[in-house]
Amino acid sequence: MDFSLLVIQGLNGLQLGLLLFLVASGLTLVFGILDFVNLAHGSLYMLGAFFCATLTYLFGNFILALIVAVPITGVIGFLVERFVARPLYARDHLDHVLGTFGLILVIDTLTHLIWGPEGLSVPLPDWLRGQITLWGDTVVPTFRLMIIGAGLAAAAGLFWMVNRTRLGMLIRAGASNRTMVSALGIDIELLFGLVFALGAAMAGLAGMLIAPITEATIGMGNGIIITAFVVIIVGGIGSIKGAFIAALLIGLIDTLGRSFLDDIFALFMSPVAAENSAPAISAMLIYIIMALVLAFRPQGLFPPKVR
Amino acid sequence: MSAVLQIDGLNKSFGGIKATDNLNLSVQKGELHAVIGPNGAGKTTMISQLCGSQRPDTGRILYAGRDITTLPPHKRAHLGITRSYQITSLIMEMSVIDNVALALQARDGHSFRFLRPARSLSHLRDKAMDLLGKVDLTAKAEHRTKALSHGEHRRMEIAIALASDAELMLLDEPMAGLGSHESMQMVELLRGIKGQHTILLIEHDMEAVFALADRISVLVYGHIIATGTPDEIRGNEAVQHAYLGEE
Amino acid sequence: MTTRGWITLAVMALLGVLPPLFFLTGNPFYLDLATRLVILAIAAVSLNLILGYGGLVSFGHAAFVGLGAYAVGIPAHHWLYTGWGDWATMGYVQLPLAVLACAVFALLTGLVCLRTKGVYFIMITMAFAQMIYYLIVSIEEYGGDDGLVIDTRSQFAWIDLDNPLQLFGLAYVSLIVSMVLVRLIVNSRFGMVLQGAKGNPDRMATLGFNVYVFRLVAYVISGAMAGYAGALLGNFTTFISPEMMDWSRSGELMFMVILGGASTTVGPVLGAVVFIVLEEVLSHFTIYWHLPFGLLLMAVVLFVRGGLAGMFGRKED
Amino acid sequence: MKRLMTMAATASLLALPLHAEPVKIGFVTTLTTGAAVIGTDMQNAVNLAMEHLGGKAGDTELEVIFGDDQFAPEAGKQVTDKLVKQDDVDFVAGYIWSHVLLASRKSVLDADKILISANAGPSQMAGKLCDKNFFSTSWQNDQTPMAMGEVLNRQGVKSLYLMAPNYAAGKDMTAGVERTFTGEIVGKDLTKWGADAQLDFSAELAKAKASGADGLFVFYPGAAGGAFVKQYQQAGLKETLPLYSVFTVDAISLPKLQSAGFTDVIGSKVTQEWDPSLDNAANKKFVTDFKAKFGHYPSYYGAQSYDAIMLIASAVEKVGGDMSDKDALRAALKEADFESVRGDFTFGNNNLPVQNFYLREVVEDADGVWTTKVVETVYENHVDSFAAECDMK
Repeated sequence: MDFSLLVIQGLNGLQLGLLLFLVASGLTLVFGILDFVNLAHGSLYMLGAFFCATLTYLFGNFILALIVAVPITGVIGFLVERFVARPLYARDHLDHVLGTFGLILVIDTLTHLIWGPEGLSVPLPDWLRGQITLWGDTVVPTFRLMIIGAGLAAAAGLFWMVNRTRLGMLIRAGASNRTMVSALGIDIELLFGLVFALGAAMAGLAGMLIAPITEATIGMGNGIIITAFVVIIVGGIGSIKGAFIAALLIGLIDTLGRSFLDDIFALFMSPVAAENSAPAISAMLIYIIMALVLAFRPQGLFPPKVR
Repeated sequence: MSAVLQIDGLNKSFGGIKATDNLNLSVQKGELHAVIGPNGAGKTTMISQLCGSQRPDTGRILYAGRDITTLPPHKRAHLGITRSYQITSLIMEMSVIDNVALALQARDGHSFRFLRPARSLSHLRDKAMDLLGKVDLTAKAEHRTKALSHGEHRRMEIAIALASDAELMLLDEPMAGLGSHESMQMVELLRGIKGQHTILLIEHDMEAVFALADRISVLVYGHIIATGTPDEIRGNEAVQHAYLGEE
Repeated sequence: MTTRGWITLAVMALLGVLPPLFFLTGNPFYLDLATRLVILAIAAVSLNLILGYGGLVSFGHAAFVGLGAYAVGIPAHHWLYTGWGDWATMGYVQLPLAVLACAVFALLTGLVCLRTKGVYFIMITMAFAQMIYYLIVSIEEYGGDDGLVIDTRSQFAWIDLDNPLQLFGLAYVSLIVSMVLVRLIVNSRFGMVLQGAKGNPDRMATLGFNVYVFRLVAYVISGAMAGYAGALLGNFTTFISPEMMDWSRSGELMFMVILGGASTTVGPVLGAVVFIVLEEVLSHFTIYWHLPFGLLLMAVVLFVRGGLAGMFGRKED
Repeated sequence: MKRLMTMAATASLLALPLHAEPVKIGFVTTLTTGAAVIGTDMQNAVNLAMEHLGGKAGDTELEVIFGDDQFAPEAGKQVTDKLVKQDDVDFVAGYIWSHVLLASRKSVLDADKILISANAGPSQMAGKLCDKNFFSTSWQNDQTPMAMGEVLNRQGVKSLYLMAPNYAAGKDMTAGVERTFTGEIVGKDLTKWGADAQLDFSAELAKAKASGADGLFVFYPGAAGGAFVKQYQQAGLKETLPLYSVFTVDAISLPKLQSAGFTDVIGSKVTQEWDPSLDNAANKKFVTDFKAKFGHYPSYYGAQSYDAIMLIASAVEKVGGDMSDKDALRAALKEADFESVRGDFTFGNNNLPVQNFYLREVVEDADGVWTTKVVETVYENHVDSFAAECDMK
């Protein structure tokens, strides 16, 4: 393996990690503050992609569509909080899992009914279609760099909001102590709704960023949601910092595993067996990591300070 | 007299707040030793460390001469330590008698039995009924625990503590939230079992404490400031200043 | 007898009588449907032991079912292709193998999983299920992603599993045995501790019970039972794919238990009946059947507390 | 008396075709999940075939019952069981996916029904697991990539990187190109497939580029095809790593690629056994009517499904709607006496077609719609490599 390939795979891993972070950040906020397990968070990721695709065709401009679609996804998140999540807050996690499992089926089928089974592709403006040369023959697609840039910007914005603003202060306080926030006389229901909407918007943004690469497809959220759960469990529920570090870690491990594991396996097994087992083993890696983390730190890498 | 429980230099902090601060205490065999102190003095934290659900940062806990500082709760129970909870901590979904029978079952040590119905075991059921009789709950034996009143829950706690037939009973505010009549019932109940077990009683109700206790320790900010007979404590200036004065 | 008791009896009687009738009146497909239903009900009953009575929300139960099925498929595969002896197709070998493999898997994963609590437990059980999923996918020999066709059903001297009626009979009797077994276990001294630990683990610890060990034993029993159900499922479908272990399958099993009523004897069976019948009926009318199905699932969670069995009479067990 | 009975018997024999039950065809394909886009195309083609037949094979009514495999082998097997046992169909046709077909195979054949693949062609079922009741109107998986390997040899490609999904057909496809390609295979990636298939190929594309291969061979059917081609273009690999694909750039992915403006795909070359531009009467009718009815070009999935229905109709007509004599029915099927959209249609010993494979190129048609046209014939009357392993004559 040469250095240039390693750098490119590192960037690919970073891109995947940032997308995972966008999905996981909302999940971990909702989980940490509202103590709500939202399996349907992936459906918001998918809806973001479909909204963005439709709007791109409508406006003829991907960036404009993105800017409009993010708040729309937020509103959908707000509605999901109001009508599905809120009645379930008082219940246990099991009811959350089942209720939102039902919601996944509903949203997936509605998407099928509205947009058809074939999915939507998202055309990119010309300036995003090309490639950028880093050095020599090391080139990366422009759009993937944009994903990295947008992902980093969103992460920075989220960190700024959580650490520097009043809303963020409340969110942090809520993550460690719910009763305290309500004791402060804050409209806790509105705060919860906003947190949910924020999480939905972040997940939607992730869906919008990936759609020009993979298309908006039905069920695209169901694969990423499980990985996002792994991220927040490894990172520690409720911890944005933990989610960020775990997302990058898992993005890199997944990508590097897919890239280099078959070569490594080929060292001690037949090339055919290595080709066949490497993809599955690299898919297994993230679960192995999660099990290891939980075995030694049952509350994740960065557990919230007080619960 | 020998010390059943010996606590040496116990410390426990939560994020900068010292809940237990160099705590030393010794409880003699057979005595009813009460610990009093203002709210937030660290009484419940102390009990949690004694029964093993929390670990001290530093310090030692000796039970019957043996170091139990790092032992898990169920092992301490096997050695003869039991506790009641300040906030009622029963198994609400189960019936009253099932709660007590479980405590008896814990003591008789045959719990990996998979097929024979537990409720048909007369040695457990009869003994449980006896204990419920002691706390005046016979009539409610088959009721679901959830359906009982607060006072009845407190009495169940005592029945369960008795069921484990422990050498050392840690009672965490058994009078909490009781009306005056119920409190009197509880005092009588405790007076009846006093002497049969070593009891470490944590209680707010001063009347009850001074009526029951052989010795009293005063806990302030995680630290014992005085230990003595009820009369000694009544006359202790530091106690009056730090604690009784505030009342 | 309580209302619940009558319902249990009625459900089991209908389940025992109707499917053979369907078969004899020329509707063999409905017997198949019932066989699948009964087998999944066994898995749901086993999940109920830890989820309902033990309060342990396992999100990876489908892994046991899948493993159990592979315990039938793998020996049968070797018998056909790599010349293993006839013993490899014997039911007396395959079924105990399924139970044993799942018990061992439950023991090993339970040791780790049960260290965690709440949602961490939900997720780590799912993680182990996913690991097994990908492990099977990676084994080319057993079909990987494509799955494994089971060419020969388990061989028994006294019963022919190729006969759909006899296969149903075995599944049905197994279901009854598993229900009785779980009922005995939860009412035993062991079961009292398990239920006590669900209600108040701290209290159980101060009473002197090592809650961890009790839960681990329950987890192993439950996994082994699910493995048995898996072995039956393999025999029924004569095909096994990693898809059977997907997390959504675990979710379906959970749904059955909750829909029917957790910590009741008949709940999981009732849940399996409603689930399978609804799936069949709705998918008959429209390919968009997931929509009403999902709405129903949400409605059950939001409005029907205690599941269907909870609607009839007080919880008595 | 005896005469009367004979007369009655004759009368009932004559009456039989008129009152006979309709012949039922179960058609299993993917109608939900993202892959439903393929299933819908097949469903449309089947409905068109039924329309062209007037719902009848000779005097016998035909009835088609569709089943959804949900893109999963287990679900596919279940729906097949239902068609066989409950609906009591006489034929089960369809099957996009090799693993679904392999899982469902036993259910149909054990019941002594006829199984017809309209797409999937796993190697096992062409060879060792061939069956007198199994027919195919598509191909064996290896054949199309073999043709591609041949093309690569002719074009002087020296080294090749392979990518395909990790399932039965993916493995067959890579095996197929390796069978005929004489250059060096410098790398191979099998990616996760199924309902939550891997669709971001960044890591694999980077590896492929770093391998320094002369060309990239891929197989990504359905929605994954469009996603792959886009990322290929975004990565700017057209000059350094030319793309050679099978079952990836087709009538399913082209409309979406066109709407998203991926012009790089124009001129790319693929191999296939059928093309909308094939010059025969049946094909002209099929393509014209399909376009008129559904507004876009049919895919080969549709063409093969159309052929499957036409094949069934020809056999049903030959046996006069009598499904009880299986030997006669099988013989009638084997004759394949129908107007195929591929022109002449003959079966080999393993009941798979012996047919031509063409090199086709992506072009813009007169209306500005992206489609394909035949460039050359790579194989004539090609017999698949597993036919020899089949015991049937």
